[in-house]
Amino acid sequence: MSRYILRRALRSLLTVVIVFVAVFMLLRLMPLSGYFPPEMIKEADEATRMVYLRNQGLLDHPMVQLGRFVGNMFHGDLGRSLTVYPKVPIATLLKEKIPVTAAFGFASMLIGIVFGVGLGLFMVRFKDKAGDKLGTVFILLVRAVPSLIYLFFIQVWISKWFNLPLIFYKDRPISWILPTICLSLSSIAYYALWLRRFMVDEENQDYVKFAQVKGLPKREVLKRHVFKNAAIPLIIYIPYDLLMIIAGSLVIETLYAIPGTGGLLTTAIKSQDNNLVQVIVLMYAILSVIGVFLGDLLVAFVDPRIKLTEGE
Amino acid sequence: MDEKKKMPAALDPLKFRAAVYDQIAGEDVGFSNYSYWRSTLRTFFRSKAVVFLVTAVLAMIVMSIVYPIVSSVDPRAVVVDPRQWNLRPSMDHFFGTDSLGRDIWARAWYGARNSFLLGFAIACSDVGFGTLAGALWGYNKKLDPFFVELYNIITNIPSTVYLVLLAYIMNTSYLTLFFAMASRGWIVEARFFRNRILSIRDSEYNIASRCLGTPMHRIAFRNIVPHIISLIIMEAALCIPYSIGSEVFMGFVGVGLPVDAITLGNIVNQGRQSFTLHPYQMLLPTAILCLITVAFYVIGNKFADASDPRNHV
Amino acid sequence: MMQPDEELNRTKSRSRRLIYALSMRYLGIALVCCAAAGGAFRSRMYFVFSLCAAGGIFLAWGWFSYLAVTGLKVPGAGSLPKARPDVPYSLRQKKRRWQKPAFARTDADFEDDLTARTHVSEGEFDELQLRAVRIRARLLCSAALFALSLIIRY
Amino acid sequence: MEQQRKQEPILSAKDVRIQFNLRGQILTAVRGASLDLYEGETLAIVGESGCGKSVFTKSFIGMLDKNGRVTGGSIHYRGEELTAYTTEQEWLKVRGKKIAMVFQDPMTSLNPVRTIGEQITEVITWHFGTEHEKAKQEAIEILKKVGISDAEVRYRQYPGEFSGGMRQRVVIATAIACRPEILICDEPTTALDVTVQAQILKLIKELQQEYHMTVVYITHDLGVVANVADRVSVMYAGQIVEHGLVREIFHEPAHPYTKALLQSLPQLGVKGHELYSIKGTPPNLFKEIRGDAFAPRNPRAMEIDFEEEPPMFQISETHWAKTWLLHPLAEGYRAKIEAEDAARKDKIVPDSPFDYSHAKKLLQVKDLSVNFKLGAKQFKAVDTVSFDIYKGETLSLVGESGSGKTTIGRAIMRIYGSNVEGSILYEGEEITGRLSREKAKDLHMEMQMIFQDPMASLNERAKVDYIISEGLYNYHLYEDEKDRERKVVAIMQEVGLSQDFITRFPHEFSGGQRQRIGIARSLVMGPDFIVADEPISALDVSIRAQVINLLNKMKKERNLTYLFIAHDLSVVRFISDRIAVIHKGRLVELAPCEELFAQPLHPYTKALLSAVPYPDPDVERNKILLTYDSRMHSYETDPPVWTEILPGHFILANRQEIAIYQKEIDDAAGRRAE
Repeated sequence: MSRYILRRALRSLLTVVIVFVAVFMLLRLMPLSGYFPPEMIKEADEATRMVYLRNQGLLDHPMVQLGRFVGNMFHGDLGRSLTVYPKVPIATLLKEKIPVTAAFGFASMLIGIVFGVGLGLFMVRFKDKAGDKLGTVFILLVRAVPSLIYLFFIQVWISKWFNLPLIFYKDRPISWILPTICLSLSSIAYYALWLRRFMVDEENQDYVKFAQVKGLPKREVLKRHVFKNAAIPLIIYIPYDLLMIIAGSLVIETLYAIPGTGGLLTTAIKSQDNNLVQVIVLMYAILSVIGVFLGDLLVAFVDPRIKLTEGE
Repeated sequence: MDEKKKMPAALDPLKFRAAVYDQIAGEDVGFSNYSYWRSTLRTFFRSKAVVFLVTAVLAMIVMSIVYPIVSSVDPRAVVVDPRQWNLRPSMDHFFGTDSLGRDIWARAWYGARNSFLLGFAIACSDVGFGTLAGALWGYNKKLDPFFVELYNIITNIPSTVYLVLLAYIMNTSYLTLFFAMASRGWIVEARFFRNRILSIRDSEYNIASRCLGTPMHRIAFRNIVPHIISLIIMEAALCIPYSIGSEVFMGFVGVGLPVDAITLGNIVNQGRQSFTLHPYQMLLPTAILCLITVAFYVIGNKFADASDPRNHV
Repeated sequence: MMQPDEELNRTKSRSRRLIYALSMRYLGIALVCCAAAGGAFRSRMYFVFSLCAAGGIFLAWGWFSYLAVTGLKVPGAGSLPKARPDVPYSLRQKKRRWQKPAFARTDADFEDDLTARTHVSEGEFDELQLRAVRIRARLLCSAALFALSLIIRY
Repeated sequence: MEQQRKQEPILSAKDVRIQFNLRGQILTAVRGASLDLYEGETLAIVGESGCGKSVFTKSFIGMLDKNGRVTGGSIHYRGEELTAYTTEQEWLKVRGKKIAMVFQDPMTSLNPVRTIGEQITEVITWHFGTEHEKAKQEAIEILKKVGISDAEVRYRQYPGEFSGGMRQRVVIATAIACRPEILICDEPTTALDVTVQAQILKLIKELQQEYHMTVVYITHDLGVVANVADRVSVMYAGQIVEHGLVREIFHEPAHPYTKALLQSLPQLGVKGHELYSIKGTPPNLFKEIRGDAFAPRNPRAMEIDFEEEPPMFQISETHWAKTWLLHPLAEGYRAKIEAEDAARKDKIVPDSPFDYSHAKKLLQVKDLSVNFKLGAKQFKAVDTVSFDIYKGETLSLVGESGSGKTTIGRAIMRIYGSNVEGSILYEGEEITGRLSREKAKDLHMEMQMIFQDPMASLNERAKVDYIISEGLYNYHLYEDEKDRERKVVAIMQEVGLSQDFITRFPHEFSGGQRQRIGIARSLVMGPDFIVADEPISALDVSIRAQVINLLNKMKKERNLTYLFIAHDLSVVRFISDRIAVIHKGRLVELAPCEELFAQPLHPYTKALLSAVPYPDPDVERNKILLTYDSRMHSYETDPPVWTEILPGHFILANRQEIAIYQKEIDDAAGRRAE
């Protein structure tokens, strides 16, 4: 079993490297104008710009630049932001912002799983009755309606009913509640919908009928057998979801003015700060790959079938 | 099947006796007498389109040779005074002037000459090497595996790879362009001629000649050469438009000849940049370019039909 | 009847030829795009950079199709839509083909005994072999692109 | 098959006219042909090349060339009017699904750059939408059914890697893969050997039973028609001139063209006498044809035939013919003609056989073998063959393609220089190996060759004048230009070509005329010995008779000796004095003509005789098809020897087999004695 995991880990490491290289090479195609600090942009003549680029090493061969970037990375130096936070080393920038977004993300995911699964079970339990219909309406609302609209209403009304602060303050935890709830709405809807559909499909599987024939009541069968099988695909998805948290949600972070990494990428692109864009894009790419592979590894633990069919 | 009612009314019973039988009427095949080359040309020039195209092409070739010698206009001369730039076509500048004041009419003909030269060179190299290699390949079986392997290696590389790489590795000049385009064509040409030569060599009329004791040189000139010549002309006629076409494509992709070289490709590409403001700068050279390529293409195909004796009706 | 090992190395040699053909085809397309990009910005540097980018893309593409073959399901990556089969060759009405210049001709234009030795069609391989061939072709093409980007000076 | 008259025909074509415009001129390939096709029957359409039979059937599935279109008449198929179809989509409902077609040249329906497996699977997935894997299994199944060995491996090969017969089987596989209701076979076996042809005809018959298809055969070989057809339609110059049941057409032909076709068959000819041959060539379809199209070529046509086009007369319930002879007014004339024919038939007595007692040996071949190098391995085309040819006889060499018969002919003509072993004596002198220029010149004047394919045996780019006198040019056998021209004109007169053809090109002549030019070319040097390499197999039935008569006339007038190479035993019977059968490079049997037919000994000869289609339905229907498998001999221990088992009857057998044959001969002799 450990040999299998080792091989899987190695392969995911190799995938991370390959994605890193591919994305880095693509980023070399960014327009050159994005490499100049604000004061350089005004100077028109071509010569000085070229000289600047040359000694920045941006004209070297992409492979050389890749080597240099990796070298610096190991020393913790991810380069400096040019226009968004002039001269600020990107590493420190990230150290500040990531924990904030992570905290929110983690909280909303927990709520999402607990309430999502609960809602899903509730809807399956009262299939085609009032409860189920209510749940479907909620899911429909959250998934179909663009998030900006219902988040805006939440911010205006709910904050008035429970007089919760509109803006996020680092020190007052009371102001964290509203953004977390907004963030968790979409994951609740996702988990509920997915679980309901899976449970409904599984219901008419043979092993469920067989269990009922054995005399177990329907509720018991649903809980013990069907839910356990539903867990596997769910688990695959969680690590991927977990890592997407760091990407943060652009909408909520702008609405509640949370200094997270949500809007960082878009502002970087708008103000043409290539260094910053480069690091963020690389981060997203690596995180998504790790997410997929973590899910893959988790499955190995949970799904008995994988253990038997050793390797691919 | 009730054919009965279609019976003609009054049938003259006299008709039902033996008619005089003349052997020749049955034998008559109804064709006349032409030499091979005369009937090929006759069928070739029968269609009016071909006549028009051939005259147009000849006129352009003559013009592109004569004009550079005769005319005093220097196609590279950049006019300093901006009023001369982007002039509309007028009496003294038939095609007007481009963004640097150079006369497009002159440039078009210099360009046509260079493009023709390039096209002929590539056609000759392809058809020339192709025939030689094809003959070698066709005549002795031992070379077969070698040529097949060579064919596989060369033809699997798309021609764009040749063009782009050679243009970037060696700096772009007429030679690199020629080598890029000619390096691939000859082996396919060789396979084409190999098939034809093989089918001629094993055909029964060739063996009949050997049975009659015909010496080798007469077999070559009477049995093989007449077949090969019409093929060579056809292949050459088709090669030229294609080479000019790829030169334009190379220019478009940016790996073509250096900007100052005057070829139809470069002129068209330069015209393309200021197309919105001065469409004529691109349209007129393109018209010439299209006329040349289309003409040669149609000529090549029509000649292929004309040289096939079955069409000499 | 061909012995198994003789048949095995026949498929191996033919798949090697198909890998070569496919990678060259990919290379052709990649080069045209890079050249167009280079041409658009009038700079050879941009051409070299886009060569590297293309190399990266093919590397990732080849690697992920390898992972897909070995059973990794990437959430959200749906499978390619199945191409609608067109009319079988034997039922098509054969058009009169215009003569093409020799070097524009492909194997389809030559109906001679060499076709079996100069052409490898994808129908020869079953699904798994074909995917393996495509993976190797993409990785080969990516290696070629990186190599080219090193050769070309700017 | 007779009982389904009452049923409605599934496909009926009425007065169909098809026209092509070739470079401005209108060619009417089909001038009002009509045809009815009944469920489950086999219809054969017989006619010479150029009579429009394949164009007519191609219009059933919309596969006419681009410049051809149906300009008149109607084709009803299952209530649908096919002539109204214009778009490809409409045709694709019928083409392949309901009506499938097998073409003569398999290469037109097989894509050279895709494996044959792919091409069958694509038809199956296209029609039935089966997914790829299952369709692949089905394709391999069908390949096995059409008799292709080790189908799994062949599945991945290309059409180019298949032999003619195998390629035709693949095409049949693609055709039946769509389970069509009607299968049209356009000369499916013309390019194949006799034994392979017999197998393919048997295969199609089996498939017809299994898939209960209706099959339409298009062929010019009356033997094949007798073998397969229930009903026959005879087509001439774009019209169906006669149609009826197969026995009616073969035993009571009504139309003069059908009678002429049957009479000109060498199989039915009487040795030594001139075959009836249809003079002239099929009419030029560019011009409008008045009256009966066959009239100009029919010596006994009536004047009415030149003026009015005859309607279709009914002879019996199923037998119709389009000729004025059936008109009541022509009663007397018809009786007179039939009486003449009957009289002519029984007054002919067969010629006396060639008397070998004091004939002189012209050519002796001893242990001749020819081997070629195909890449690395040696390939022995001819393996220790020895036989003699006497002056003035016609020895036929019969075998399938690839059996080495042509190689022997060309080895005698000294075309294969280095790779020939063994000795060939011409009038006692050795002619293999190097010869002095003088000796070579004499040999070229003594020995000449005639070729098979009239289209390929003449140089397209040279005039008839140069072609015929090429031999004269080589050895300057003429005093001056005038004398050369005189010689050429004389020889053309002799082979029946008019003088003003001298300045024309080969493509201006028909198949028969081109073959006569080839003969003139070889005779102009005044040779004594002629190697005729399958001179008639590429010709139409009526033209064949002309060439055979010409060869016989030349033999009598110039006292020639022939080595006649052919692959069709029945045709050769009429011409040859002795027949040698060859298989895979080895002579297996050599005997006087009638003795070989009466008492074939070697199993391969028996198989060959059984496979040859004989143009008579009664004979064909109760003939059992023997197949020969060379592995049945055990030659490792007891090698075969070329022995003379009876005077003049040689056979290749080892001691054990000779004993068997000896017993066979004694039993036959015993039976004859009772």
